[in-house]
Amino acid sequence: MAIEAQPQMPRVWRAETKPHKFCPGCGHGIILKALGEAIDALNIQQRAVFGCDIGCSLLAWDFFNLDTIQTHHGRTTPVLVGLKRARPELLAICYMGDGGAYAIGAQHLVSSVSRNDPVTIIVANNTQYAMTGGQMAPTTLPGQKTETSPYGRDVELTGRPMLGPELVATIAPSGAYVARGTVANVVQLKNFIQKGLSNQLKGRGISFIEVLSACPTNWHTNAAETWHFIEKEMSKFFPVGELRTPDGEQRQEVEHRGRQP
Amino acid sequence: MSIAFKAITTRDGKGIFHLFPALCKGCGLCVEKCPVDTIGWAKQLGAFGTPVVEPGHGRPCIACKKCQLVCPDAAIWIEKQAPQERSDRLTSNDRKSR
Amino acid sequence: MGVSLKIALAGEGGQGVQSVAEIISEAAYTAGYQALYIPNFGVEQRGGVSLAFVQISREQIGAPKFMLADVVVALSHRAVDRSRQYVGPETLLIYDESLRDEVRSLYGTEQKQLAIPALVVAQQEMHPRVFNVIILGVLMQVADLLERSHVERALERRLGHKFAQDPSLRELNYRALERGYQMGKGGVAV
Amino acid sequence: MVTKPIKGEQRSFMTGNEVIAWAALAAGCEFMYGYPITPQNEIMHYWTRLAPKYERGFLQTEDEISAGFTTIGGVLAGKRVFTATAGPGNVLMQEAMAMAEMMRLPTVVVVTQRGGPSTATVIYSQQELNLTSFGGNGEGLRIVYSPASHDDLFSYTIKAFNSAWKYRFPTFVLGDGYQSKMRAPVTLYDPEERGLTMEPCYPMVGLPGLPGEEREPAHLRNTYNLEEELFAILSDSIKDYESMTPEVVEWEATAIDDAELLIIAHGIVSRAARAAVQVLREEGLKAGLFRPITLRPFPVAELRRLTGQARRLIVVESAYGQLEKMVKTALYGLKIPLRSYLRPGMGITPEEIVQFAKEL
Repeated sequence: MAIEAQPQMPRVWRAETKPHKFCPGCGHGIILKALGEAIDALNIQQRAVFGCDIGCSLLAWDFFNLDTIQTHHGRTTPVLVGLKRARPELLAICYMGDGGAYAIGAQHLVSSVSRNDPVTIIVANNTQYAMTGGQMAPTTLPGQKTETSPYGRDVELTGRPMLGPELVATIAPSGAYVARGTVANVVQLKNFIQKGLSNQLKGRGISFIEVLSACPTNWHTNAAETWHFIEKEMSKFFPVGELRTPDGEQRQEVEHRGRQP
Repeated sequence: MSIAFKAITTRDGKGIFHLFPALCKGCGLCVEKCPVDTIGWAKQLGAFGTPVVEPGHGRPCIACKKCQLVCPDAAIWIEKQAPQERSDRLTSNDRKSR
Repeated sequence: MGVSLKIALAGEGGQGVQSVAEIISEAAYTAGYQALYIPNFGVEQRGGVSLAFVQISREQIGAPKFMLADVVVALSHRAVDRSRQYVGPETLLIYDESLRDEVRSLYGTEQKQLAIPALVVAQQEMHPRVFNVIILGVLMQVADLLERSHVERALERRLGHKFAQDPSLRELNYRALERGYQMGKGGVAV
Repeated sequence: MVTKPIKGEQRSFMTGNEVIAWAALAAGCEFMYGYPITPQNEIMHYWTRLAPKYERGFLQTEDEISAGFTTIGGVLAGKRVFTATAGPGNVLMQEAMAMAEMMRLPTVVVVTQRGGPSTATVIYSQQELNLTSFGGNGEGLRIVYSPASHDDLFSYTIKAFNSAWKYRFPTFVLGDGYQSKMRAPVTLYDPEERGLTMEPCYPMVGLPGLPGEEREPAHLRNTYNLEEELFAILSDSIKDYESMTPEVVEWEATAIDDAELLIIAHGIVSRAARAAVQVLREEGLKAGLFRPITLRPFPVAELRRLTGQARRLIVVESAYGQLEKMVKTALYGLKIPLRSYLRPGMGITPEEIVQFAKEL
């Protein structure tokens, strides 16, 4: 029996490249598991093209049994947008970190959202630049220590944590799906990602899912502290839930307008 | 799946706990998420030469699968054990009181 | 003049310098010449002097711009000054009569010159907007390189869509062209 | 297959930017990605007017970084696609082109050089030779064509697609603002009617068959963990580049057989140089012209061979020694005096070259 038991990896995971290259306790593994299950559930392995960025996300370049393109910093979005424009029948999944999405690639994100490009963007938010050794990112929490904010992030000098999904939800045209999930709630996360991919399948518009993720290596946290940071610290600044759903378009639009000064 | 992973299988409470040492990096996320504290460190070493996890350190497994869900490496598979096959609760309690 | 002609046209934006250059080069092209036209298109194109360089030749044309022109056409105060670098000892300078003083003070009387009262004629006899077509006629008469039919065909191609909207414009433009040819006849041979 | 825009041969009188748009159409290019910058803009203007009539696509991106990377996306999708840029836009686009170089992606970029550095002028220069040939953090494994006329613009834009897809190196048509904006005669044609077969394009992702089961998934990356890994990959690319070179290099020689004074110029400056050679010959000076058409790879062997009996060399360019550097590298060891007429950001006329040559 012991010989027969096999890991319950999503079908689309590539077993040959496991264990994957991410650090112990890294949130990427959890997000990519949720993504893999969503791909399995929608049965889109044949059509999906996975793009990853520079930064830790690049370690996923051989993660899936999916055609995969590892791109440049923050450029995953334009590469897959270019692909999708040329081959609309493909399903484009852009996977990147908060640095790629909100700093160096922010212009691509904003423009892609405003064009309502039919791609699915998944952003792992771990509050810092991980691959480069833990520098401050747009998402770093106030007071959080990083290699470039060694005394804690001073919001007076460096701003407050960037709210990606809120930004996207504000500027996205109708048809967009926007949500923020967390690796602490995998069932919900898979559901969000699946809804995002469905949105692309239905050709309604862009889908954007930020995921509160874990980086024990650069956070210097043990497992208990990791969960505490995600569930108690990050959630103070980054509320989890759906921000835009095409199904609730009317209501959302009204609320949206209501927020205008 | 063209490659096979070897499992360490432990029956505990309502669950059959399959742990794949070749995948387990010993991050401990599952340890903290277990509602019955049954997961703890084993002597066996895993993918990165760090201890892997095993059940039997707390109250019996309730097969909620939270550990499996949060494992970033798909190193845990929980099967629900049929009622008649469940392991002896006392054994688990004994361990806890040890 | 042989079978090679270098023309530099200079005027204010809106005076129609580029249209004239386009019509001439297109006419030369349809007449079987090698032709090349390039506008000066710096940031200056907004609010600066508008310059156009046209070359017509039987031979292959080298660089798109040139140091000295065979003919320089200057249509405004600023254009007289701006086009000076293209005027050599052999260059014919065609300018609107209203600019005589500027031209005299810059070039003296040695330069081959042709002053044309195009502005006045356009204003009094036709419409200020056909000022450039009068200049086109003058230039084509003086250059004596292209048949009138080629010039008219190029004019139609450039302005045909406007003529279609307002047929009276066609008559006006042809009258301006004819007037230009007449005024050119009194001019200096290039 | 997309609808053919040109049947037979069409003589036309138009701007270079329009020629490029027609060339891309004639080549069967299916998509253009672009971002506005002078003097390239009218390529997009013509393309966006013509493209829908021939079932081609266009995407205006948020910047040249994106234009470069969306072009890469189109290439990966297996489409014949291109973009166009100039000056500061070319600087931004180098990031994507470095990735294309690493991943051997057949991108096609038309560069319409303007003055530099930075914003400089929107008019003209030959100052983007270094950038286009060697931009990016790599070795400059690119193909760079330097057209000199509207007919060249048409032919080499078509050829750029073929060379890119045949050899899989990023390919550039290095034009300039003058060529973009000037109106001149051109003959447009359908490449297939001239017996030119367009190199087939093929998708690199989104292939048939279930990845991982019916076929290996395409795992395309531009990152490597080990220096040995990278070195092996680059060595392969360099080998490919060098073996392709004799097939790809193009040059043009005028009045070269008995030339004692050899003028070397590329692009539109070569036209002025050719006119200058004619004048110098009429005046009894044995002048000749060597015009590299490919600047990468550079026709090194051909230049060395043709430099043979020359007693003097003159490099003429609208840049401060960018071509000169390539020429000197190519002619390393030869003891022929070389003088250069360098006019960064300035147009060059035949008269200037004649004067410079006579003063030597």
